[in-house]
Amino acid sequence: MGASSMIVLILAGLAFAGIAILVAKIVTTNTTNAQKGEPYECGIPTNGKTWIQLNVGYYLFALIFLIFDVELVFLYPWAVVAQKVGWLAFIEVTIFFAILFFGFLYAHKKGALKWI
Amino acid sequence: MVEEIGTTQDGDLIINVGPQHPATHGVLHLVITLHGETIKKVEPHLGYIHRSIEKMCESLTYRQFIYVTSRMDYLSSHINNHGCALLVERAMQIEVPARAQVIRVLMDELTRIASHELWWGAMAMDLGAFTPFFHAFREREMINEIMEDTCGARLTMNYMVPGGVQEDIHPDFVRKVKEFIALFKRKVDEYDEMVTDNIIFRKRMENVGVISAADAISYGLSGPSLRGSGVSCDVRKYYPYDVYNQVQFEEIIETGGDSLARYMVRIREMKQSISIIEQLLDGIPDGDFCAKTKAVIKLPKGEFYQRVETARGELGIYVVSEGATTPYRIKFRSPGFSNLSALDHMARGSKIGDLVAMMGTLDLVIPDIDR
Amino acid sequence: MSGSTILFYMLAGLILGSGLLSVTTRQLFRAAIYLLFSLIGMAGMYFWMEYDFIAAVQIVVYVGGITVLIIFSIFLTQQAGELLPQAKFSRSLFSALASFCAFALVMIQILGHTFPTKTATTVDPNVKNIGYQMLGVNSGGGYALPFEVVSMLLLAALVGCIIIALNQKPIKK
Amino acid sequence: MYLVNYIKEVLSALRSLLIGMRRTLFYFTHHKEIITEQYPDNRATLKLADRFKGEVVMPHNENNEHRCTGCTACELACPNGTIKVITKFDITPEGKKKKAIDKLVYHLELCTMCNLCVYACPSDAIKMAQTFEHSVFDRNQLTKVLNFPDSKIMDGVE
Amino acid sequence: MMQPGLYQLLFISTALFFIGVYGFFTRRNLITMLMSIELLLNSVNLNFIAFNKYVWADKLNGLFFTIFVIVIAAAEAAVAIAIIINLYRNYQSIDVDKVEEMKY
Amino acid sequence: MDLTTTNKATDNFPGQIHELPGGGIVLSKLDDIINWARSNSLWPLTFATSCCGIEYMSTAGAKYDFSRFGFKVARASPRQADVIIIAGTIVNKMAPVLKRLYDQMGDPKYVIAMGACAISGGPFFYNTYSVVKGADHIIPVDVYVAGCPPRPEALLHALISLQEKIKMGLTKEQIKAGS
Amino acid sequence: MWSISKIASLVHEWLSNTFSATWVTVFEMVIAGVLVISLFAVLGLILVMMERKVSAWIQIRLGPNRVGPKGMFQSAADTVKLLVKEGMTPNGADKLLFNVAPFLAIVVSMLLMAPLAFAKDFTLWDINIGVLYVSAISSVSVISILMAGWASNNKYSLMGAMRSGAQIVSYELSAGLSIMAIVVLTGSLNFNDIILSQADGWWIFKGHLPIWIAFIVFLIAVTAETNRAPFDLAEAESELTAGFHTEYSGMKFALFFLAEYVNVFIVCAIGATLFLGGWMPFHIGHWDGFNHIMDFIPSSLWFFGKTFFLIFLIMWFRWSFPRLRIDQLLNLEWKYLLPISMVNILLVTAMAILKWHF
Amino acid sequence: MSNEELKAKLSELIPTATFEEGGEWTTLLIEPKALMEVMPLMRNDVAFNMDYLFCLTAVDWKTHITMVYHLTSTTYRHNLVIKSKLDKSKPEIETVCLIWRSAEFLEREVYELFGVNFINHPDLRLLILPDGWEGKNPLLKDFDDPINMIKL
Ligand code: SF4
Ligand code: SF4
Ligand code: SF4
Repeated sequence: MGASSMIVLILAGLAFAGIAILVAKIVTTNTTNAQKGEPYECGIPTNGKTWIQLNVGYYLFALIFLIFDVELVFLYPWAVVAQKVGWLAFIEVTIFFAILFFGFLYAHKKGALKWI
Repeated sequence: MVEEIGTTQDGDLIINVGPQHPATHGVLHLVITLHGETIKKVEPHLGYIHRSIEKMCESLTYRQFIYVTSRMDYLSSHINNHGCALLVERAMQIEVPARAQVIRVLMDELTRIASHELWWGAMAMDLGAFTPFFHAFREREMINEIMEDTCGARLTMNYMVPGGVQEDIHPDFVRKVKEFIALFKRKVDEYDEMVTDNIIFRKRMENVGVISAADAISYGLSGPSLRGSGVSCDVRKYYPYDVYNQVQFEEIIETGGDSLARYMVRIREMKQSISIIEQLLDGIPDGDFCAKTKAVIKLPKGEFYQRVETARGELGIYVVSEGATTPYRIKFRSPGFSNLSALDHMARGSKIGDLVAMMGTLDLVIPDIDR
Repeated sequence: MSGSTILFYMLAGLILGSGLLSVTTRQLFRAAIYLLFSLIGMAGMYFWMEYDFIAAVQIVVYVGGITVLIIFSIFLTQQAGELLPQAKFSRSLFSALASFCAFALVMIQILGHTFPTKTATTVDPNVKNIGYQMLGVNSGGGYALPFEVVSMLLLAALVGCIIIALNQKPIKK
Repeated sequence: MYLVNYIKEVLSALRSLLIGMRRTLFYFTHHKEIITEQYPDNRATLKLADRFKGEVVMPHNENNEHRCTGCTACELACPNGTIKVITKFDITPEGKKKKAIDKLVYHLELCTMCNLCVYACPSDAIKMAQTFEHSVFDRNQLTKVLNFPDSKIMDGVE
Repeated sequence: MMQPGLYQLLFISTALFFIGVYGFFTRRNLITMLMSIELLLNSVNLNFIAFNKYVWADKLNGLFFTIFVIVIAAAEAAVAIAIIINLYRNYQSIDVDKVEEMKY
Repeated sequence: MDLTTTNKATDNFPGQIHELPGGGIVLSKLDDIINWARSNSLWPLTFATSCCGIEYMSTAGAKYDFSRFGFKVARASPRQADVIIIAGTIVNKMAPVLKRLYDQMGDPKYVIAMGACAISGGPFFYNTYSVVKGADHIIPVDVYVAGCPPRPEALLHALISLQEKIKMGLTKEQIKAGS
Repeated sequence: MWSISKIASLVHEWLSNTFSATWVTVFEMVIAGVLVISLFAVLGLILVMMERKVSAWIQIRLGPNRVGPKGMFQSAADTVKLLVKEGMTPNGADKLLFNVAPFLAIVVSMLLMAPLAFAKDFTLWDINIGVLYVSAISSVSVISILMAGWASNNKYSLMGAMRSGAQIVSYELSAGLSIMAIVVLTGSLNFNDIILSQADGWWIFKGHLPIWIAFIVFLIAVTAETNRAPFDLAEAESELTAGFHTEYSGMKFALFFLAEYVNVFIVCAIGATLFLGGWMPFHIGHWDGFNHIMDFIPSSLWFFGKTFFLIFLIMWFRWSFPRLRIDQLLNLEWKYLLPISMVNILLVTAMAILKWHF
Repeated sequence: MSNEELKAKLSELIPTATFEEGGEWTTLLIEPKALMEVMPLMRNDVAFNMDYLFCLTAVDWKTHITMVYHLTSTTYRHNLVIKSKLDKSKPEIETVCLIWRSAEFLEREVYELFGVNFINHPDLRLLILPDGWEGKNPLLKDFDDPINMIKL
């Protein structure tokens, strides 16, 4: 079916979720009360901001992932032809990994991979 | 948009855990200050199950107040009852028949196994493994059945009375306990396979919630939690009651002081309990199961303190009597209360996931803490 | 009008619409989400052009990487729940006018220009060809060296980011 | 050396995981180990322990007679006021007034099944029953009168 | 409606470019400015691909340039966000105006 | 359903499986389907305050296994829970929390008061200063199950009674009124 | 022999004979859409039921057995229940994003269905870059979780979302690398090519140790990526109540739930395709007789059989292990899986170049 | 050390010490003011080494409140009870939570249940009772709560 299947799938997904939620909206009865809409925090009123300032640690993970991910993308075309190209490909990827690995080691040494 | 209370200056987050939270085993409310996911401070808020038992006992007679204690630390209800009964007996100088003494100790140890069993399952569940919980209930149900035969209840027994026990043991008791022991010995190895040796589990327990021996003593820890820090403190050894001085058992001590040590203490304690039961089971002496007591019990004027080793540690019952039928003041020194107070000390600097492991290995029973 | 044309205009609408929303909404987090949709639309456009590989790369890097990074940084800078301040009306008017004029200018230029039409030979932009080109197998030079250089660049970025982000010393006023 | 340790670590970790998985697989495949009792289906065969404390009942014989003298010992023994003995005065055949129970009110919703009342009762008038299906939609239904309507005290019970 | 082709693509990319420019001018928040830059880069990418497809289809150079742009966009975003975070931690704000004030 | 029919071991005891002639389930109206679904998919909230909570766990445990009825494993978030089993004492400090939890549950929601404490304060009815004398002072309770603690079968019985109650059908208005 | 592809082509023929070309496309699209939706729903039902039964048996209990014959209708009851349960939106939430998030989750898992080869010659979209497509699309799912977590205005949700954000992005790397091991061997990103390359044996048998390593890494990584225990940190009950969907209820919650299960199915299908030969029957080298017998089992059965085997494996993990702690989880990825799979890629490349595999 | 030895040693160290008879353990009565002299001694003296405070409570005697400290030593296993009478109208005593950490929570409990004020306590807040608890401290003998408390 080709690329149009993507559209079909997107539409199907939307329709599926949409219909389900719509039906739910129609069928359900609900009551309201003052506390219903408040955030749930183990039955205690929440204290303070919910949209908290998080820690740098989270960002570092995303960052390292981004770098690795970009490099990973390069690998796909390489992987497809690696077997045909032979040892040249092997050498290329070794260099590539060496560079990556250096970055990884650096991040590790700096403690960027520690979750806080 | 929202007020600034919850966040402190440097971006710390204050989060409520409990009172309705799966990890708190009841209704403990912890207010945790987090930095990222690292715990900076844990502040327990109690009282969500404070049932004013101490006040209530002031108006209950010495026969009646025992039943309330099974609702305190309901997982070792026999042992609580035992402590109360012992206190009354000591004060009144009642001689307990040998048979009753043995039965009591047997029941105590069975309760201890059942309690540790539940703790094991619940703790594994807190760590995210659901299966052990169900497996733990298999053995626990067997104990419950045995209990039910004899005491008529599964959890809150009210079986021990001043002077002995309420009823004689069920004729099937010995047979069933033997069956249970045979099964349990096989199954306890499975526990190791499923949980103890599991690498994930180990990693989550090792060096988590470390408390040194000195700190543990200072915080008043007791029971397995204190023994996990390498301090010998078993009431059954140092202040033996009933027939505990006639049986051979080893006091389990681990020196790690971390969650794993506390875990291992409990696992090994179960095996010790089995050995105590085995020693006593075949030689239950004949005789009365309850001494004759007066219908109305009046404790002499004075103060009495009785300690027993529950599954969670040292339970102290402190009674001030004015010579009436009801206690003038009664205080339960509950093991959980002191154990909980060490939580903050243990938790600082570790992750939320560790907090769960710590609470698990401290084996908190909240009604016991709040009373 | 064929399906593919409809698709094209839908994608164009998605790209431009969510791009516009992204720069005008006053909620920071939503801006990121609109940006995300714009980027997804862009990937869709690449798919439409049958540059599958680039489309996938677009999603992997932009959606899976950069947007996540941006979202994390939004969380990090505690801005998420607050509305952004409204830009001064004069400024936004001025910027809008300026951008529009420039846009018109460029468009006139483009429309006035005729580009050379398709060359006879076409290289299918599939992964195999990309791979060969990248390793420089068929076509002389190839892009092997540039890719190594780029990976060095990324490494440098990584190191730099870690240094900057982990620098805890506050600068005195 | 570091590398060897690294590999060893990984392998031992995998091994411990596999052991755990073997255990769970054992239970997955051995349905004999399943211990579930299907409660509502096994109602016919379900036999609880004979000492099980389900609720306090007052047995009556076929003549609708019970053994309760109305001495209120149970009421006094009960730690939480579950039992209320409401007495009345019967006229015995000899014309003497005699204390007897009018109603023995029992609050199942308060009862803690502690057995103290049963032990306190001098004439064995009450005992524990093995019933357990106490669920109701209305809390008032849990307050029960233990003596049957028009029941009498058994002869010979003092 | 017009058959989509090079000109339509160029229209989109130009429009997107100037949306980005508009955002860059009006926003004073560093993160939104960064997002505007991402839009700019994207429009450039679209141009590369469009030209590659419609004009120089015998080579993949446009494609490779796009890849490079994406990579560099990633690196740029990473570094920019690192700087933003650092700024935020020092000044408790990522508003350009405020940060500028505080520098002195 | 009144007490007598529940407690008598009649043939059509609520929870038992009835083999219909066709082997299927005969349902007529939409409401029946909805009530059938609701009653067979009651997800409890993990809410246990004290001793009764242990029996509640036993009921979830392997021997009694209330997931047979579709009660599933408990949900930790009240948003996704259907039934709140008040297992244990409710004290004054806990009361607002319980109310809040109940309020935050999505409709329809049901409440089971398990054990003497939840019904009336039970053992802590007299002479205590901190115990709520019955959870129904705080939130409406659908089913009461007596015992201290009720044994797992009793809780199962309560759940089955609740299923029956749901199957009898609550109109939308009744749900609104919070019955 | 009836196979899915045959039916599909028959339907296509019939439609082409009856209607004009445009309508054929439209009808086919509608049919495909309906099919996918029903597959989606059925998969959800089956997987939930399977999960419950597996967990029950491992936990020495019976599991649902009273709703319908042998408890078959349990998950149907759950679905209807969830459908008629109130789906609320908390007050402080960002209403738009709160409601969009489940849609996004569903659409992502829908899209992931496209390149799967359910049977011989039956793929919705035989995309050339199948493998890359999958890893690209699946990286969008993290956005829906972040969105849900952020929009809920709840601390637990936000923390859960952040956790799973970090977790999913991390594990994407090693999942990608382990997939790449197969790509190196087959030289194609297309799923059908990969399957055809296993006509003389599945990679797991042909590929020696490196493929085994890749397989294990893949399993661990996808378990983590789908947020399943032991990596279910995002919804760790004992820590964060219900994680990022704490505030979700009713159908919106159900959609997340469904998406999670369908994602499990999809990753297992991909695993089955890459390592176990997808719909390719069990073939051994040149034993043509044996291979021929194996061909009699329909290809879709092979596919679903393998996929469900992997799903069982993942469920088995879930009910066997405790959960990792968040920092251990990330350590596992960055200190173990990533280096191992990087080295593994080198091994595989060397092996491929030396033609050591069968 | 046995009870007698303890007693002898104690009277040697604290000449003003008075003892209460009748209990099973040595019971030392001290003035609230003297608490901070005696307690560190008990904890740190090598002969006593009372490092484990296992129970801390109070008793309301209507006329006065008595603080009761139960101490034991994990090395010698001897027990000691220390009592101190507090004024009912203004119960106040020095905290011991810097000596035994377990006292922190126990004292908070006594504070809310008996209203004893612990001087220098780092964090004297309500622990068990609901926030904003009004009225009397519940474990006092004259506590009365007609709303919540139903007398049998
Ligand atoms: S069993 Fe206990 S609580 Fe129940 S009525 Fe008898 S004495 Fe009272
Ligand atoms: S039941 Fe027994 S104790 Fe109670 S009033 Fe009757 S005779 Fe007396
Ligand atoms: S009813 Fe009994 S068992 Fe249940 S919580 Fe109350 S005291 Fe505990």
